Amino acid sequence: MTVKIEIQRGSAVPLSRRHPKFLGQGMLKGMEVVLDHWFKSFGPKLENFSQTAGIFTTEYPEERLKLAEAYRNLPILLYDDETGQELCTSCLQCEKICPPQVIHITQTKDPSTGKLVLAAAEFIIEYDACMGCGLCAEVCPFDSIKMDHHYELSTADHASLTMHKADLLRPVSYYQSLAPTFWEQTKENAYKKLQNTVKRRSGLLGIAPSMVGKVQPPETKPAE
Amino acid sequence: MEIVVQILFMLISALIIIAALMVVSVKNIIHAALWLFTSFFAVGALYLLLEAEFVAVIQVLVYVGAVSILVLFAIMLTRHVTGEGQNQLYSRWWLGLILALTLFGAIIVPTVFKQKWNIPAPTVVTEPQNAEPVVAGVADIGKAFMREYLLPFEVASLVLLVALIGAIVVVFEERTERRVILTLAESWALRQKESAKVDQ
Amino acid sequence: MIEAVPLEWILTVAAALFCIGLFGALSRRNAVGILMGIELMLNAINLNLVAFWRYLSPLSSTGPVFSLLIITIAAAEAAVGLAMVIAVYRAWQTVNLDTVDALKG
Amino acid sequence: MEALINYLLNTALNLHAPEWVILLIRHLLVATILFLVVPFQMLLLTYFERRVIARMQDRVGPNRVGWEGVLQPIADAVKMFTKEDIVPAAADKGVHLLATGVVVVPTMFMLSVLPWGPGMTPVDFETSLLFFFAISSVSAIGLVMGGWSGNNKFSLLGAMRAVAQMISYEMPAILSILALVLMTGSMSISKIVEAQGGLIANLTDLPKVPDLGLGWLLFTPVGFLAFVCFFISALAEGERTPFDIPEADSEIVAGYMTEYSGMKFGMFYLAQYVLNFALCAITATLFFGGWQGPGVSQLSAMGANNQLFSILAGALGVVYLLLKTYFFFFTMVWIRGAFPRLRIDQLMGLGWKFLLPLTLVNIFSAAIWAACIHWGPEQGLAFLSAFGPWKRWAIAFLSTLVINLLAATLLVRINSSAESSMPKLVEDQKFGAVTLP
Repeated sequence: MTVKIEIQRGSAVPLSRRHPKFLGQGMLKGMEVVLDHWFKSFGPKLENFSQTAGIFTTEYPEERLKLAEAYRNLPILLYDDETGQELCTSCLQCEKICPPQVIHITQTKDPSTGKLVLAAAEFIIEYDACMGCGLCAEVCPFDSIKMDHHYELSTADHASLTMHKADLLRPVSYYQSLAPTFWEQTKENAYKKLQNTVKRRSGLLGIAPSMVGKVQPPETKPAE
Repeated sequence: MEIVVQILFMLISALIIIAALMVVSVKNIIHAALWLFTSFFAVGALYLLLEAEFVAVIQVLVYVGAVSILVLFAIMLTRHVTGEGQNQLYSRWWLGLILALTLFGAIIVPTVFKQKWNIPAPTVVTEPQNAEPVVAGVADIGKAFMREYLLPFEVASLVLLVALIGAIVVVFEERTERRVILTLAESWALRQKESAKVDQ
Repeated sequence: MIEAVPLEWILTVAAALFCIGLFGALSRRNAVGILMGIELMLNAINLNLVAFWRYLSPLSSTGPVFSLLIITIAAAEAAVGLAMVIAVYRAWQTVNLDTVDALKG
Repeated sequence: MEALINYLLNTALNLHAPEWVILLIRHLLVATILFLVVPFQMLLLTYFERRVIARMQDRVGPNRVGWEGVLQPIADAVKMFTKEDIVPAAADKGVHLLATGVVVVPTMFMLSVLPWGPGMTPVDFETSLLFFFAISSVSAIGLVMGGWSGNNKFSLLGAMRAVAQMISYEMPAILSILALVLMTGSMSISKIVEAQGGLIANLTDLPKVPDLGLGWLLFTPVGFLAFVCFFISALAEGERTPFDIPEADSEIVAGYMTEYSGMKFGMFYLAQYVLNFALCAITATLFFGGWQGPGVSQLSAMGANNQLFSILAGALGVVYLLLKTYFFFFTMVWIRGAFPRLRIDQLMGLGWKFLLPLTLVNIFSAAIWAACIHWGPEQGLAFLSAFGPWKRWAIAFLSTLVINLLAATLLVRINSSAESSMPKLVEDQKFGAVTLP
């Protein structure tokens, strides 16, 4: 007779152990369970957690678990695939909110006019001190900073963990492949804002360095 | 072959004597105990050389396996008495030394130098397979215990029983209360029981 | 093969072992040390018995039987003796027998 | 083998070596082979145990070094060798070093009296069974030495636990073996193995059964009870779970091994695995016929004419022995996977209150067995010789079965009623949990 006892985290099910018919019956039963697991471990691998037998080990370098969409590791910057325009406008919100203060942004000035342009000239994140809290991605009004799923960052070269803008930039399609539903929700808003931003950029300013030469620079806006 | 056996004998007896000397002379009592087992083990090896297999095995089983462990336990249960740094001998230890040396002389001189041991000629090693065994084996010892030495055997078993009970009685320490450590399930059940009593 | 070794040699070793044990039993202060000396003496006697048996009457099993009985007694003695040592330690907090002299007149 | 060495030295090389040189070379050769077997077995056993226990816990186990991880133990050994050897400053250095040797050497001696195949016992003498257990108890001193010399409370506690456990479980182990000695009338391991030819009943009891090498002592009531008692004791002596109290790593770090590092730690590890191997092998040898198995005796009978067949018989015997040994090691791992660790009072209670009386009763029924099978008018039991061997065997089987069953039931009753003076756990109808009366 089993009775469920409700406790705080889930429920405990105490099993009724009837009186053993002979000495050592319970021990034999326990050994049987263990042997059963041993036999089943040669069978198919355990796929979901409702199964109770079968090997559940993920042999890491060859096999990887599928990461959840909301998984976040360290921040990256996005740019548009087609036009190569960065989403970042160097509004400095992320730099201000960053708890360990590892984000350093230099704003772009138009070389001809000397005015500020809505684009980052340099965008540095010190990955070695970043704690992956995701506040920068939360606060970014232009959906420019997103959290990456890439986690194999170990290196013997400490300096290489200071990521510059060129290291941080990823195309939007990359983020879309990581988190399609999230991107679906913000896509419209992000592109609208990007279009507004692009209007206030000129020439090659704000175009991801890897895309320079591959895309046409937007038409220079009419002089006012 | 003879010289090999002689060298072997020399080595084993040197080990016995040196180990025994260390037993009575080292300051650390645990080291003394360890030397004692070395001596026991070497005596066992000498028994093997004397073709007393069963006695040798029993020597290892009882002395090395049991008595030695008992001695070590006794030393470790009496803490702070490993005795390094303090004198391990009585102030009049030289009396004991003189007595021991005199006894050694008194034993050795008449037995080894005066007595002519009437030892039969060595038995020939190359014997036919089905010949009588040269020495008494385990089966003979067992038969002896069950026939002519039955009374000593029984008395020895009685002595062992008395020693067992005596040792327990001497060391037994009466505790004022016996503590039972309960498992989680047991204590939970106990608490349930007690609260039920209170409710009534 | 033991015929290569004369009986006197073994007797000498046994006598030396006995005397060393006697010295230990007489002059050690530590009760455990005294017990160890006694064990050495018992071993020496066993050695003598086995040696005599091997040289003089190897076909009878008297020698091993006697030495086995002695081993039994030695084990019993060790058990009781060490129990007493522990009892003494409990009462006196020492095992040096020259301080345990309550029965001295 | 002696003939071969004799031929090589005296005939081929013409050295006129005396007999003892040949004997010495022969023993040295055998010893070398045994010493090579030991580390190899240990490496194999560690790998085997880790893989099996991993599978039982739904893991994979080490599978990275080499094919399926077979080179893992070698990698571990390299790690052991290259580690720094740290000796505590307050340690007794000499004893600390010697302890490793005192622990390892006796376990190696244990392998020297095992019959590996028909006529393949390295050292065969009358009391080899007793020697096996006598020498195994020597390593207890090494444990105390190691535990005491480290000057560490954990190691001393571990050593005390280990020795108390070893001493108290040596009694049921040796007593359960004595029953077999009574049945077979020999204290030599090789003789006990040889007595186990046959089918269900062995050849000494029933000379007419076909010899398939399956007359294991396990198939008698006495042998079965002795096997159960002995295997439990073997688990305790080898410090295997559920009796791994001496090195309970969740309580006292690593027990007597706490103050050891590098290769010295490795030596303790080696000793433990070799001891386990030896215990498994002796279980297989005494109760499961050792090298006996279908075909071995036939092959060695053919070996009288052709040397090749006796070599084949030896190889087959070694294979049978190793298979049985590894089966028992698997059982040890299996038990480790299934049961939690005992408390020390439970351990002592099991040993002294249950196993010891049971083995004593078993010796009694072994005496009855021996009387039924072997005795006759000489011992004043003339009426027994009137029965045929089958009838005598049946009488022996039934009477010992009844005695052993009665003894076991009675002891279980006594032990469970002795528990009732302690707070007893009774099943609760409502919760199915336990309550105290």
